[in-house]
Amino acid sequence: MSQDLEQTLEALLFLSSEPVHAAVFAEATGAELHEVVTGLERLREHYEFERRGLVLRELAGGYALSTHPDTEPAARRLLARPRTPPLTPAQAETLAIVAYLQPVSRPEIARIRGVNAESAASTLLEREMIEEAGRSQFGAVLYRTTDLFLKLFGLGSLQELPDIATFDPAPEVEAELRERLLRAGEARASAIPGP
Amino acid sequence: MSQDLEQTLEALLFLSSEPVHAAVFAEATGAELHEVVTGLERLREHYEFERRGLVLRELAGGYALSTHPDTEPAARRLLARPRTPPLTPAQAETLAIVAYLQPVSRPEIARIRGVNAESAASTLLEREMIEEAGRSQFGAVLYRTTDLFLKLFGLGSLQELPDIATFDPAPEVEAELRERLLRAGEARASAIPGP
Amino acid sequence: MRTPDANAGMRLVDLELDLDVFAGPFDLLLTLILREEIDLLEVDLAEIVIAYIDHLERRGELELEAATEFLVLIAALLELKSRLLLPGVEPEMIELDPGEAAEELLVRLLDAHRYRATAAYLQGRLASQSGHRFRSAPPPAALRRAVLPDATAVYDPAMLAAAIGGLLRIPEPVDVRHITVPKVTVAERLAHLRALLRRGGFSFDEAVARADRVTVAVTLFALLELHKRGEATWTQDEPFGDILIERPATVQAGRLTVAR
Repeated sequence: MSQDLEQTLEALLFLSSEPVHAAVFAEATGAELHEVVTGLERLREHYEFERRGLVLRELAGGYALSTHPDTEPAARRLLARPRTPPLTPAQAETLAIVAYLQPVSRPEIARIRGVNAESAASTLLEREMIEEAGRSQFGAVLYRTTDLFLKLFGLGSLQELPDIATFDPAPEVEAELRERLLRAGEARASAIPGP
Repeated sequence: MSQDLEQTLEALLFLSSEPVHAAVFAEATGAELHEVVTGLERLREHYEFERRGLVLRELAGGYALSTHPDTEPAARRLLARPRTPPLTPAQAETLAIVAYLQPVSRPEIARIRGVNAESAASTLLEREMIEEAGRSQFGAVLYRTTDLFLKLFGLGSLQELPDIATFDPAPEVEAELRERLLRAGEARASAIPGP
Repeated sequence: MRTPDANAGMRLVDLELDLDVFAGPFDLLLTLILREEIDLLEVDLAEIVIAYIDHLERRGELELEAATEFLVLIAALLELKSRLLLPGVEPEMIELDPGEAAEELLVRLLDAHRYRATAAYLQGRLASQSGHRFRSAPPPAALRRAVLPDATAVYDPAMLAAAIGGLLRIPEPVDVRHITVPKVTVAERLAHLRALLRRGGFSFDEAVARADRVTVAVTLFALLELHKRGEATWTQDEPFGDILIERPATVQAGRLTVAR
């Protein structure tokens, strides 16, 4: 029975292009949830210990199969394209703000970035990394990240994102910014002018 | 090396939606053709002897992975559940036009709605509420509703579709439903200021 | 990680300005503004932007980090200035002392830095995932076919009749008769207001009695023009109340003293 369950789970994972919840597998297989979770765990170990070309991963709240990164060069030659084009700095910044502040409006993104976020947000929408999430009280469209975002970034949930404090500017950077804001004038006045 | 090749072949098979020739795998992996053939054979045996959920099959066009027949009942339960999220206004309109006018062509649906029906029709096709029903004399694909449509709406037959008189804003007009829908659609299209 | 000299972000100090109210490096101007030694209202921010663009052109390269920082700073200045230009809207913001203004700019800069670092993390994370590919082939059609006996009635047929009813409705023809080409000009309204002023004070409502919305808007524009030229002054006792317009009580060397 348990070999059968593992076999069935492997087939179901193969057929699903999106991450699937363990509960959905339980419903489809008629097995108990805990049996499914155990079966998935044994499948994960099988791929890992037998050095298979596939990896079982927990993404966006569900389970999905992907290829092993070691096989990437051959996959690239076979499919003749990189899997996910990289993000431009503007797109990455916009995505970072949405990921951490969601739901967040476009004007708010622009305020934080100091520049317009129009084109970056459109591209992220088109690539389905972010989506609309209603409107703010002032009528501005709000954005949040999608499950595809979690999938592409290898995240099980948003909780797996590092604490935003991790990215706080180092104390010396903050001190330097403060310095520049308030004392640059004096510093220049006493220093030798010129670039 | 050969474990690596088997691993890579498994990943490439996983990524391919169509059967792939051994020669194509040889090119992508940089291995010799006979090594690839041997690798594929060992992969086939692995799936068979270890009673995995996948099967490697040699078809006319090459090699392809598929799921084991034993897993089919579970796969059906997973994939064949009717998806019945609430219909969007565009989907409801498109479905209503098909239901009352069938068979009806896509351009005709677009004329009546005053806007493109592409995406709504695709969704309805995918959810198997409508299906193709031959072609019009001008070569446009015609649509009709399916048995699943009747089931999902709790209808015994198309004769049980509700009488539109209750929702008809102008019941005194005696004309063919199709003509009147087209006339209203044209009126709507001309009321929208052009670009 | 950053030292006060020799890095890309610091190149902003190279931006030498020659403005009407100030000549010298950009960051000195910033400091003087924040200390209220120079009135932000007197600074033409557009000139600074043009100077910066010239500066970039001379350098022949766009340093992204420096450019972003410049944009953050200039945006913050613009926002401060626009608040100053709208007295009464947010009185507490006008009270912003130099320390607070600097603090606000600092918070902006720190946020910008923080999300730039987060962006770098996400880019790295995406790159590290690029070796993981997912199967995108649709499952075989045979397995997907919905099983009729499993289907239950979930939709209300009335929805279909309602949709058809909506499609049968012929829309009202759009009435465009009320749209007329506005013919009123600022010059005309200026003449009108000046005529009223010659008779003494008047109320804005009186000046635009029975006028259409476009005329009201153009009249307000003309009034702003009169105010700018020092020909008129106004009082408004409460928000949305009537505006009383008068000639300035005294005009001294082109400077305006508001009559109360």
